[in-house]
Amino acid sequence: MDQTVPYLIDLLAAAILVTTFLIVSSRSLIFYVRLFSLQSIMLGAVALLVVIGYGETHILVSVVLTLLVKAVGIPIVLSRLIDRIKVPKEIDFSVNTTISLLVCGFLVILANSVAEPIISSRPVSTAMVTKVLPISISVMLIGLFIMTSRRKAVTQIIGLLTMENGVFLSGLSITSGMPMIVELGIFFDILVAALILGVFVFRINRTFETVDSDTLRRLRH
Amino acid sequence: MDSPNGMEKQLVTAAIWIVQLVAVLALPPLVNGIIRKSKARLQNRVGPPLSQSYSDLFKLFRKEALVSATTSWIFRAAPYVVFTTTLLVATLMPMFSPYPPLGWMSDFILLVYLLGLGRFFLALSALDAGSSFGGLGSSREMTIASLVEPAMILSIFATAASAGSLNLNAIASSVSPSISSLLNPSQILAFAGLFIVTLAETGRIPVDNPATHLELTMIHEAMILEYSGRHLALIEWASQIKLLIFFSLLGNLFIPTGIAASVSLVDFVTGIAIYLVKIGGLAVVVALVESTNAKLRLFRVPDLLMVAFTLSLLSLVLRFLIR
Amino acid sequence: MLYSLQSTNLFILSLLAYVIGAVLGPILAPRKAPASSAGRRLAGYAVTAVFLVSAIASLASLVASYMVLSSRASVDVSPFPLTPFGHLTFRLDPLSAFFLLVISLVGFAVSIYSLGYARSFLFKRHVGLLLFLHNSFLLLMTSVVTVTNGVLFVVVWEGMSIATYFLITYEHESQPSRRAGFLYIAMTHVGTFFLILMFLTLFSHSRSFDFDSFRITASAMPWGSKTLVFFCALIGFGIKAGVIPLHIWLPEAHPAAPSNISALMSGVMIKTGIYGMIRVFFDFLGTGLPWWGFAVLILALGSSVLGVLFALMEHDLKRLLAYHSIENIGIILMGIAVALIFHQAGNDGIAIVGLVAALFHTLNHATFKSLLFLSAGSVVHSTGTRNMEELGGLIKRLPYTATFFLVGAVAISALPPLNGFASEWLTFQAFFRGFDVAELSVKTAMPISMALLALTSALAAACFVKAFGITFLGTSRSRHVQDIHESPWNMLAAMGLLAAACLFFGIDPSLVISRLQPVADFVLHRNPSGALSVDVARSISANPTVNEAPVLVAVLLLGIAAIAIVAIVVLRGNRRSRVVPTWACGLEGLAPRMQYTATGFSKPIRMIFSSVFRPSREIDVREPMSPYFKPTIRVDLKTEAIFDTHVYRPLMNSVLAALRVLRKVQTGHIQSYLAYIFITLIVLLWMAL
Amino acid sequence: MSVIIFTALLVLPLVGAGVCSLTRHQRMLEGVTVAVAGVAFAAAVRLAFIILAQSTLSSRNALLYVDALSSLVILVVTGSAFATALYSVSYLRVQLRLGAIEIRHVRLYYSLFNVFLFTMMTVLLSNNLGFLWIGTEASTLSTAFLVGFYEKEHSLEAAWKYIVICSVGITLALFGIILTYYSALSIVGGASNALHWTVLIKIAPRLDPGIIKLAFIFILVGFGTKAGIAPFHTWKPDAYGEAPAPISALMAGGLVNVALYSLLRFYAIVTKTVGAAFASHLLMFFGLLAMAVAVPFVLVQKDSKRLLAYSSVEHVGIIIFAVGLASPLAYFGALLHMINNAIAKLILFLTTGNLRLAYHSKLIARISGAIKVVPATAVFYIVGIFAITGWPPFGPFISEFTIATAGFANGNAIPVILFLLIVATIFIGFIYYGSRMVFGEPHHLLPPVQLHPIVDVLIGGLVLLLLILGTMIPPWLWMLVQNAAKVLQG
Repeated sequence: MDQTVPYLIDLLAAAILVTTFLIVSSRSLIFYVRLFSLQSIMLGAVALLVVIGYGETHILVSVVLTLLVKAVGIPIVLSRLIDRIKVPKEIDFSVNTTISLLVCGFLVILANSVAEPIISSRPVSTAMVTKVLPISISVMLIGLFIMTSRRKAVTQIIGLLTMENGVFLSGLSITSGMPMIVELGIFFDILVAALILGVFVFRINRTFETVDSDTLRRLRH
Repeated sequence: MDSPNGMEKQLVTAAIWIVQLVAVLALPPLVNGIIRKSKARLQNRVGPPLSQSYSDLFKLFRKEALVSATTSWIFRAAPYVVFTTTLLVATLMPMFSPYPPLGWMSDFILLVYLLGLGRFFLALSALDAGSSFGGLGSSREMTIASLVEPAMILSIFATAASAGSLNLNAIASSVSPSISSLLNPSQILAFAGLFIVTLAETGRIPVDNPATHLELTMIHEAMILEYSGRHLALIEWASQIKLLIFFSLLGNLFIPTGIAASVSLVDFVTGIAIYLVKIGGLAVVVALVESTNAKLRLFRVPDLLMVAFTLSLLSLVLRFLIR
Repeated sequence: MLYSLQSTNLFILSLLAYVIGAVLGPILAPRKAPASSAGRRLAGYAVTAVFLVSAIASLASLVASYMVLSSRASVDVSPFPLTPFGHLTFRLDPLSAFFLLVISLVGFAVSIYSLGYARSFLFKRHVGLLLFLHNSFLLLMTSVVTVTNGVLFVVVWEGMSIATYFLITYEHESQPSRRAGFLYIAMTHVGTFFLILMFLTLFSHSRSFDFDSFRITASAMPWGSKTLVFFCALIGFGIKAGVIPLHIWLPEAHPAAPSNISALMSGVMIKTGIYGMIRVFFDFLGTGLPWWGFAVLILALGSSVLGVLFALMEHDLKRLLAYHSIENIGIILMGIAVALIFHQAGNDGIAIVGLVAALFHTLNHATFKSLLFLSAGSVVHSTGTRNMEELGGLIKRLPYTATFFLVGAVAISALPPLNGFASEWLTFQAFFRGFDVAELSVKTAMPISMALLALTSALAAACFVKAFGITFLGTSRSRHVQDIHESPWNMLAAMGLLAAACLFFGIDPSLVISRLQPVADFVLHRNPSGALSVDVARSISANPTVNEAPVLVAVLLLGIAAIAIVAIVVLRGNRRSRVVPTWACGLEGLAPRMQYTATGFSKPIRMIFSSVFRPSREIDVREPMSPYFKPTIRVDLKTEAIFDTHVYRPLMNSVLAALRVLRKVQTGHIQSYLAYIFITLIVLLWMAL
Repeated sequence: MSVIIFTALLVLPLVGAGVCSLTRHQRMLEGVTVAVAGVAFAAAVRLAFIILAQSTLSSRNALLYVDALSSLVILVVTGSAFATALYSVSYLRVQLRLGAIEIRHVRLYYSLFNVFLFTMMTVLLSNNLGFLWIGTEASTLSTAFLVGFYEKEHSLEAAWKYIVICSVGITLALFGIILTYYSALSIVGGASNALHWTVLIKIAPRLDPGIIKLAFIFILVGFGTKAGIAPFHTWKPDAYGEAPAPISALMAGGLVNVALYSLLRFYAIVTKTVGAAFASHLLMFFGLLAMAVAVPFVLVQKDSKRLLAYSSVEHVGIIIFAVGLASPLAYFGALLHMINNAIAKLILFLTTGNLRLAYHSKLIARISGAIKVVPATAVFYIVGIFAITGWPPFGPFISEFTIATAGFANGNAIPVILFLLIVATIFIGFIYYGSRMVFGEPHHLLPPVQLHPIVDVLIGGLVLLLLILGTMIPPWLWMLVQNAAKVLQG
């Protein structure tokens, strides 16, 4: 088989990880959204490469959906939202950047160890599995970490979507995606989730006049 | 212990019972007289004649009884209950005969609680008139009684345990009248314990003063303040009998010499004589104690009873645990 | 054969009658007063009818249990075919029959009493509910002592607790009732936790919840399991029985319930704890470790002495009685402790004396305590207050109630010739006999226990002089005592019945003892026909003091009283009495407020045992215009409930403080919630590596 | 027959949702919803009997599959849905009358109610674990607006937390499913049925243990979040507390069991692949943790609905713990408890809803003397408290006792002691607050509340049901639960 495709996939996967790290260290909301968009485009590219390189044609739908929904649709919705709610475009951290990056480094190591048994389980492990799987797990964990360490409601949406990107990447890497109908369902769900989350951010902003989740602390105990 | 069989023995038993009944009715005023006389002598007074207590009782019986308007039937019944229970205990006690008529009934616990029944009613009657003194006396009497009872049970425990029975008759007949048993340290300690109990239970100095007229220090007298006439006579008589009961306990359990060994007339008469000597002696000792001690404050009395309790416990320890 | 058949039928009849009563009650008793007077009268009849049904039920089971006790054979009753726990069988073995007898006797009296008592609630409170709970309570108690399966036992045990809970909170508008209910249900639930644990431990060895299988396997369990079972039973049943220090619910709960129910609770329900202990300690576990008996003995002594001391400090008539229940449970446990100690040591002779003493006192306490509660109920019913300081002189207005209370008071003070004495005497004997044969280590415990028992009963006498004297004697202390009437005949009849029982059991205890001996034999797994040891023979059978003496004592008491009266006549004593006012130290007359109070009465004891009570007082003098004339003086006297202030409250406070800290977990920050997920995931992954 | 049943369960709610979103007619909305839930429930009962007779039922293309386990949960979920649909009628009418909501809210409510039912049915009926995941996520999404129904600050906050936390969880679960798929692919090849439960359970012993272990961790965290196992339960008190009472009830009685169901499916695979110990220890630990976490919040609580939410956390813990005990008896107890807990939770949430209507508050301190204000509700509430805390003669006692017995029988004495201790402690909190609300005098005069008479009948029926389950479980249900337990054993 042509070695270019796996090589490109590896490269893109690494780039996805880099964008994730950039998200972690970023301070501007808009930049956040753009990075996420970039990440999604690269994800779509990975999927496309899988189609080309491995002949998994059913993923083509995913490619289109990823590009449409994640790379274009959701970023647009989020940017609109950010404009509408007129929040300070700075991001509040509850954990500072240095420590965040350290934690993320640790997460990457953990992801590698977690991926280890999965990789070794297959007698002939493809390059894609060996390289991409750890990256996808890292992206997923970092996405979760972003959610726990950022205060703005919008950043949590992006964290969640990053997580999902990670999961999707892992799906691509080890199983070349799910059966198509399942894939469709998952995409639909994610789209709806993003929309609903957006609606809630909007409503929260309207009601509380802020999207800082620190004010969302009336319900305790 | 069992009643003798045969017609003759039953007759003898009946006779003995009658003698004992008469004795416990007749003796107590005398004992009271002896104490009063000895006290007087110890204080360099002439004192009333020995018959004075009899005359007092007789006089009281002749007088009209005053009954408070606030009282109920409890007030009237109490003297009879007190007198009856006390007298019953006295007739069940071992005194001077080997075959006391109802000897098998002279269970120590029963006797203690029979006395308790009398006290219960007396204490109630004191509350019946609605005067503060009655309540005061009643409260103190019941308090002291509750502290006395454990000491009392414990004081005869050692002796009872060696006899293997709580039956006073059995205990009395099991104590061997030898010097070694008399001067046994355990016996002496137990005797001391029971002696203190006796003082407390019969309302003698240093626990109570039977002759006091200072209301605030009274215990027994405060309770019977409202009584007069025959009611008072019965109560006074009963308390004299009670003293005799405790003297008999002290005398017969710890100095068992003198309880007749058989039913023969000689033994019987000797028994009575020795018994009288013992009782007389104890009366003098009590008089001595009363003359040389002051009455304790009410809240010192528990300490004294604690002493009695400890003495009894020590006697038990000496007898059974350290051999 | 015919014999057992009859008792079976009677037992089923009684169960059915309880069920019918429970169902009919809420249906027949209207909540609101019917408009017509005929309707109201009809409602009254309905209530009476339902209580009569419960009375019939109790009577039936009374007879059934008596038959079983006499025939000394166990009877199985299986009225219902199938339940999720398997076959539902009630068994009347001697032990169950005895407790059933106690329950039914009191149940009968209380049902009769309630005929009159509940009428006063009609249309004011939900009498239908009372009828339902009353019948269910009796039914469940009956079941508790007769079921033969661990799960079922827990079910009926919990059912009994629920029924009692709603009875305690029957007058739920009052804050103390609610508090008492909460305390009760919380404590009893903790108890159930231990009971379930106990049954599960037994189950893990026998692989079945049947009592029969426990009986076979439990005695052969390893000591660890046995001790666990013992410990769980002691706590689980101890809470229900009100053993100090597990008693705190009892003095709150018993007074809160309506008085007829207080009588059932105090007289009978706490005995189910005793039943459980006997069942588990002897019937299941067989022999124990030497220290078990001592543990029980220490609890017993503590409960009896502290129980009576706390009772002395109470001015609330029903609370006072409730504390006395704790005391009497202590006395019952003394017998059980003796039985445990000597059964373990292999001396069954003395064990039987102890056990019989415990059982006998159970019966006696049931009769006199319910008598006392019923007569206290009569007092509360007519005066509307439980506070003794507001009562006084009731003997003139409630002569019968007063007399019945007096009977109960004499009985509970263990004075001859009533029944309290008979069983305490037996307990004394058990200790005394125990001393004879015990090893050195046990020896010291016996006389000290005896002394403490003597202390307890003497203090009880003091307490009841106070309770009776302050409540019924003297003059009335408040307006509560103005216009009051004696209770109706049915309430008096119930009290009379119990009073007669007190007298009967006291005068002829041998009758009871001869029927209790087979129970003890059964419990200790002895051959009933086997000869008793010499000690037992001397203590129970052949000892005339308890067999014949009481009758004689009674006769002699009467005889000598006659002698006294005759003597007065013969001595030509003056038989005239003149009615005069009480001497008032020369003042114009005595005011009721000059009388001794309950607080004053107990002062010497409060001072002597101040280390237990830690009394404190605050004196508040208002407007001292001149040092000699003080217009109002207010004295607040407090005694500490030591277990409450030094054990339970600190414990509860520290638990609550800890919980408040733990509650910080729910921060309200979504980030921290996500962090929980994140960290858990990381840790799990880390551990899975 | 199977077509009719699948239609009634799956298609009908979807149709109902469509109809509801189109009409503004109140009676129509109510009628359609109640009818849909009622028919679904009837179908579920019928389904249960079919399953008893022939043990499984699947659609022709094997996308839908029902066995005893799913049939049992379907029964519980549709039953809860039917009860809450009935209750919603009264609840929303009162709120509409009080002006707390408008008709558009009512329409939204009933539409989403139907969607919610549909999503849950998707989870329960699909054979494909991928659809199971989709249904689960969709159920979160459909309930988000129901949780935030009142559009007040509190409800928005609750909904936000609910949706974010559950989405995170479910995303993690997706990774777990992908891992499982990956593991299965290597055995069945590229077949599209590699995610079918029927296939997976068959090949489970041959799956790679390492991967399945990892997958289970993600699944546990994921569906655990959805079910509300500590420490992923944090959304629960907020969501249950702020949602309208019938929705809280349906979530506690239905949704929780759906999430647990998913978890149990994977549990069955894991035990077959890696042996019982791994999953069983995890479940026991998290079960006890969930129970323990509830303790401080039940003992110290101000809000009557949050009290119930924490109780839900506790009971999910109980079920998880019971499954962790890993014996047939324990599985039986766990599944029985699922039913009992659902009914008890319905009773409690619905009565609390009544109390809220009567007192205009869900704060415990504001509610007192309920027995005088709403007698029937108060009685049901206190009975519900005794039932949920494991008192006989109600169902939960039987199931909890079974669980404890199972634990003692297979040597897990210490965990069971902890379990019993926590159950006992929880009761103390419940009765403390319960008696405060039910007994005493009302603080102030309250305007009478007009509840639909059907409400008391409904809740009374539920109480009766719980009583029946506690005294004489119907044999067919017994069999069904037993068969479901067999599914867990694989």
